[in-house]
Amino acid sequence: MEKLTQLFTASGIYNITGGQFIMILVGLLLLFLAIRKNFEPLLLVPIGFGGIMANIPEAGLAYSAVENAVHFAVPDVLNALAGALNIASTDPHDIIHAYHGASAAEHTAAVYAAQDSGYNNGMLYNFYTVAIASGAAPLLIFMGVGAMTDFGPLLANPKTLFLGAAAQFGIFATVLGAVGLTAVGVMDFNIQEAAAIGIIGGADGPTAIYVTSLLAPHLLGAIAVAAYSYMALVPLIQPPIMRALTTEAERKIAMHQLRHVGKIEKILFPILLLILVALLLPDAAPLLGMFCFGNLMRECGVVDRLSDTAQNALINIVTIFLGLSVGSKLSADKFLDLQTLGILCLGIVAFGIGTACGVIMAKIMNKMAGGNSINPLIGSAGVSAVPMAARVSNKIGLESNPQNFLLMHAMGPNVAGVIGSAVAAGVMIKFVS
Amino acid sequence: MEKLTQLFTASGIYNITGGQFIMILVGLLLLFLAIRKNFEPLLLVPIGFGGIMANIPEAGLAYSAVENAVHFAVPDVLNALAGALNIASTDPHDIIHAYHGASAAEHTAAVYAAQDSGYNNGMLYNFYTVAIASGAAPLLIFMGVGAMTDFGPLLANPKTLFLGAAAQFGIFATVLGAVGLTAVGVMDFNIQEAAAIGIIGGADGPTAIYVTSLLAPHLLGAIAVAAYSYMALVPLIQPPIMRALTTEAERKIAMHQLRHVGKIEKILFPILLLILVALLLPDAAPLLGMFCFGNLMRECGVVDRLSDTAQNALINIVTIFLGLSVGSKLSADKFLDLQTLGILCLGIVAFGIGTACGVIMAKIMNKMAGGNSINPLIGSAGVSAVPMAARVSNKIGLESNPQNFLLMHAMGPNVAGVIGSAVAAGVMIKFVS
Amino acid sequence: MEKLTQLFTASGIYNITGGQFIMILVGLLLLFLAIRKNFEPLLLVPIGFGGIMANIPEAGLAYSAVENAVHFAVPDVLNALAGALNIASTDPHDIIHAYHGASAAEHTAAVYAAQDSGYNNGMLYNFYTVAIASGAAPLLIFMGVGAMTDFGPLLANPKTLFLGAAAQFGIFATVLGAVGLTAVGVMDFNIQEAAAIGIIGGADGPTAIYVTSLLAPHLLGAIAVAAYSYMALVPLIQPPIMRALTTEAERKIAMHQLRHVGKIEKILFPILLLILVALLLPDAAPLLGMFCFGNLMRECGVVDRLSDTAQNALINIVTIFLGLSVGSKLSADKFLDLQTLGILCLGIVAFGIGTACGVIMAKIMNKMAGGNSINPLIGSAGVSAVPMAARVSNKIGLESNPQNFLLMHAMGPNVAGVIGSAVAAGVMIKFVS
Amino acid sequence: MENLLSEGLELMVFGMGFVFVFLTLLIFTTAGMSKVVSKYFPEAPAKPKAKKAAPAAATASNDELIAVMTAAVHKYRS
Amino acid sequence: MENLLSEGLELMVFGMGFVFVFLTLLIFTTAGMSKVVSKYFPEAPAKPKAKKAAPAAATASNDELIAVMTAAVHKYRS
Amino acid sequence: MENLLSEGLELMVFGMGFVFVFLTLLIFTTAGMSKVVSKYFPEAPAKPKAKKAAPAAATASNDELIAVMTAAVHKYRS
Ligand code: NA
Ligand code: NA
Ligand code: NA
Repeated sequence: MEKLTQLFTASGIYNITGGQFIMILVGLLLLFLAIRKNFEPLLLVPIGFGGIMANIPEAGLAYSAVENAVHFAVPDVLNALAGALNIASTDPHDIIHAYHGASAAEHTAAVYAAQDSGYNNGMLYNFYTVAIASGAAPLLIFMGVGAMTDFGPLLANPKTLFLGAAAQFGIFATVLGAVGLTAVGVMDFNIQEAAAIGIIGGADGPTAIYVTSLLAPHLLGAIAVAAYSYMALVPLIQPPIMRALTTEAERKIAMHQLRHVGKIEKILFPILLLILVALLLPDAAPLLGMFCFGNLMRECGVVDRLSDTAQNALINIVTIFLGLSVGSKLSADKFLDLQTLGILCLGIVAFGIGTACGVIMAKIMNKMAGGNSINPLIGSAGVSAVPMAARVSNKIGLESNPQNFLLMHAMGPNVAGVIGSAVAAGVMIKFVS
Repeated sequence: MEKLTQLFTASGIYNITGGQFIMILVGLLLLFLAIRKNFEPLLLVPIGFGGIMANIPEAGLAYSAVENAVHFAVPDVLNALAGALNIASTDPHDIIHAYHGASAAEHTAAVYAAQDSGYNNGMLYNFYTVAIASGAAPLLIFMGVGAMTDFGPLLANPKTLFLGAAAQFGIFATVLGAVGLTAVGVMDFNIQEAAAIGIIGGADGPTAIYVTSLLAPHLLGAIAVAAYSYMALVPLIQPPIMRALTTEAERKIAMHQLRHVGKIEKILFPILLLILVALLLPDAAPLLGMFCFGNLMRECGVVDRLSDTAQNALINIVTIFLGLSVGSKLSADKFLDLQTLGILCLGIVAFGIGTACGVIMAKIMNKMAGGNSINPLIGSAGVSAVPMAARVSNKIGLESNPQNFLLMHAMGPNVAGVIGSAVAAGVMIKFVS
Repeated sequence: MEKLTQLFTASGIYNITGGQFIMILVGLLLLFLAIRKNFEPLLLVPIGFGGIMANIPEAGLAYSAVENAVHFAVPDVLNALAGALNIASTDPHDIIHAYHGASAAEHTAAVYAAQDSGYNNGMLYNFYTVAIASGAAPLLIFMGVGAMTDFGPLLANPKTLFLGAAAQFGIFATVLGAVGLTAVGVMDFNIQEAAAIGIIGGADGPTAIYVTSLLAPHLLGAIAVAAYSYMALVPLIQPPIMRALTTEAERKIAMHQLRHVGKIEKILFPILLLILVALLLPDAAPLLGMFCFGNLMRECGVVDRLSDTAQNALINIVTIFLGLSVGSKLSADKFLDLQTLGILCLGIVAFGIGTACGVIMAKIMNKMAGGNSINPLIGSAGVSAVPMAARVSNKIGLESNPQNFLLMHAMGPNVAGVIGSAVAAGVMIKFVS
Repeated sequence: MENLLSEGLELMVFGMGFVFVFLTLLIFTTAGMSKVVSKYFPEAPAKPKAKKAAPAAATASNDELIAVMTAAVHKYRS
Repeated sequence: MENLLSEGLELMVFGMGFVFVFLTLLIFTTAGMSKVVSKYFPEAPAKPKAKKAAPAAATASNDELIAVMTAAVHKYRS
Repeated sequence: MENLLSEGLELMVFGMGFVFVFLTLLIFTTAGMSKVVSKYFPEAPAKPKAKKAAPAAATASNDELIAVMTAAVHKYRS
């Protein structure tokens, strides 16, 4: 009989909190959006599923050994933890607070105390440590993305890099928005958090995760979910902005066919980009270095088996772990917060501003080039969100002129946007970390 | 000349113990069974080979740095280890004993002392730490198995879940057997060890390894070898039991063709199962969570590249490391023991009882359904051992009625058995860990 | 304005050292050789790229947290590090020196001090730790190579193992050369370094990396680059030596077709080799064990999916990380050294001596066999460098006798060379580590 | 010893009990789900065959497909 | 608060400035590189097509190839 | 220095010696194993040819396939 009670008091039904219930629904919503609405399913299926697992009551899959030890609040264990962390209070909240601010030695002591009492890291916490806290997973994804990227359209028309630059304004405007909301007292973000939120506007998943894991890891769940959701919503978010900022005549502009780009140029480009990064912004070196490495493997033509692996087995394996790890940050106590709401609002603003700036820059470039050679619709592709944003440019262009294929022209700013937001990420890591 | 002596006294011939010699023969036997007799070769080839490597004299591949340091028994090193572990004795046995019972801080101190003296973890020990001690490998295999599993037959006839439940009786009866043997003084198992032995009856390799690594890691070698060997022996173990418990008339029963199961049902099933686990048995969440995740990736249809990787590259890589890691537990001092003999005996009893209970439950269900709609032969498939057990049901069915194809009908209880033993595993982890 | 200065003083242009500049050029040279000249591109592309990344000023990608902390030389941090390492001086050089000689506990204390001050391991440093310092990457590559190796030609003519033995003389002669140069005062190598340099003559990349990571990790960059470069240069290095040591008549010798080798022999060979290693040289067990394991997976025919993964996804993933990790050892302060020049010179001497000894041994064997049955050209293949060296034997053979196909005959000594250098590696690890 | 035996017995009773309760609940929820799905989201019956062809075609983009096919034809013709 | 706002503003100015400077430099170096390459290392124009066919055939094993092609035929026939 | 040189020399003598001893033993065990295998477990010689026949049959059906595919490619290209 005692065992029956034990089983029941340890069950999810008995222990589930309102927050966990809501977060399980959020996880189900993400799965629905991914599976039925095709919202970036490669990431949102693992994130949504990981989010549900993170909120299974009492399982503690998303918690460290110390957090799990504190959760069960056995007095002896709390005493041991308080001793390890050099605090007098044995209140669970105080211990968690001290744990998060602990020195490396105190942190280790607390982990030892928890392990000696029989508590272990949850599975998702381990995945997070290996995949994201180490920085490895977003960098490996970036390597794979590099191996999948064709810089041909960009090399054929390097001026489109300006569009990739302009669209990053969304990032910095959002940072300003976040600190502004804090200044007027609506929200409470510090500069690191503001910078991490801004990067949503970069429309680039791995960059957002990498920057957030460095600057504001506690916001990772909300920022990653916002970044991937809005990337999936690009076909809904961008068109009204694009139509509002362009005239029918501009949308009709047909662009010249791009010149053929040779193999040698494609091989030299990632090396050139790496050297420029090395000389100007070392803080962007991990992100852009791995991106260039992937691209060089693709283009050099002598390591095809490595390039294939980077584009397939390796990126798939890393994506599974990355998604589950991000999901681990959807535990109720970390996600259900006014900040999350603020992040979701600011994120979509960032996307909008980025899109608008890209289009406006394209209009300016078109004016300067005589007014009839650059279709401003390709500007919106500068936010990245490869290749969705380029397809949107193409689609809106076709609506105005059924003979006008903008896809390849929009791929230039599209990949430029990836470089642009990685550079912006480097600047932010440099200044606010 | 001195170097020659040094070379000889460090050679395997000079140092091999009787136990190592026997274990190398055991490793060769496992390779023979795997390669010639096709006994679960994917696991038994790496396990057998790892077992041989673990018993290479003086190489210490399966030992930790501390164990290797103790093995060479240099007095200064023993002193340092005794100091690190806070014991007075410098007897190697005492040090190893203290090491296994050490607190996390003492453990680290001992590792530091060993490293400072130039000793390192063996290769297989490192593989074990990363693959099994972390819990990762069995969970990833379970994810891959989930991605390979078609729940269609189960969904078409959910009642067969009862068969998967009944067959788990083998697990618990074996636990009782193990404690019974201990009570009468034949063996000496504690409740954790008994539970780990029982799980052999689950006929599910990754579940057995996961539970054993949590409850009784020192028995891992014997339990994993028993689990995979008996799974391979299913075509020999099950038929006599099945024939003994059924009448010719029962074996002739033809079953109706299963209804078609839609995509939506297949997508919802893993989600439903996860939520039920979350609400009722959080301790089964890692195992069944990863299983459901793999299955959702398979069925949702939008992440085929992740599902392919989970079923191929990832599960293959993990299998290699899992097998070698299990092999590391076949070192003579850990395997050659009366307990191993007890485990092998109890394991086959567990299989037999599970099979019998599955068949009996199927007979009861058939009686309750009118006596002519459920062929009791599909009950034996409830032990899992996917898909071997289902094939055995089909084969015995064909013997009695050449027109009767039971394979798809047996797949339902077969995959139900996987769920059933994972649930049983959760209960055991909850109660005895 | 202050931020602008900050950005500039942190940029690569402002901080680049002459050494870093040269090393970036070296990295570009390696990329050029790999991509245009096809020098072992699978390794030299990642090594070259990793080398460039390792030399990005201020990024510290190849440095540990402690090295990064010392680099920025903040007085408080230096104080903390000196305290952790129990030294009085806070001079950066002294701290780094103490760090490299620290006990495990001091090492951890220094890492904690660096982390508490906000410094982290560079990305490439982490890759190095996981891939090479753990020993895993070269062993996994060796497993993959084993899975790609066909021992058929060797089994058809086991005598060719003598050629694989003779060619290892290059290794030991080079060790002698290195200590000789030290004795006369030209260079300064200790016995560990000399042994690691000698292994270049083994013409086997993973063996060289494995041995060097154990005996002289600070030389890893130079040794790996030398090993892979010279392996790529085999078609230039070997022919003149082969021609000088053989007569036209000898080069014309046609060899009998090799007998067919059965499946059972191929399965038993890796097991036999493993047992011989176990009995005679446990120190070669990790290398040859993994090699035999890969080969057994290939030949046994029942684990093809594991063998495929070992030959493709897994070896490719490991190669990427291995290459980048080796590249991390190309940082200017570790590579630009008189020692590197010495290593490059000794390495090519090692190749030459190995080739010569192989050919001479083949001549002797031919004489003893009657003078007309063994073409001495196959002796040079004994250095390994699979399959390049065998192709060179074939090519030179065809020049003298257009009907004479030596390729399969040279594959025997070629794979024998792999075994031979692994055995030599084991002896060196035994005696000098 | 007594204690160990009773522990084992208890584990058996509660373990098997729980396994049956859990799987029974799973039967009911699964059956319920299937009923709801077949009622509110019935599947078009003809699709499956058409579907099988589609994914293979969908994964390879058209351009790639043409390249592969052309290559194949070349290979087997030559 | 003041301070936070000015930090944000500063980040915006320097961030966007740097992004533009960096990408402008990239435009110039890329354009320069392309010019040098097309002048000193012009490409033979006919090659690429022939090359593309070969690797595609080699990488796809026959079985896969047949599967893909059959699917393609189905798709384009229906 | 003396010492280092003699260490190197010793390493050479024992190293080469051991390599030769090891590989000589390997030659004998391998040769012995091959003899035992060919005596007690001789391989059926006819098999490999039968295996090779299968793909030939497959290629035959391939021809038909190619005809269909070529048509498809033509259709899609035009
Ligand atoms: Na972007
Ligand atoms: Na089972
Ligand atoms: Na060699």
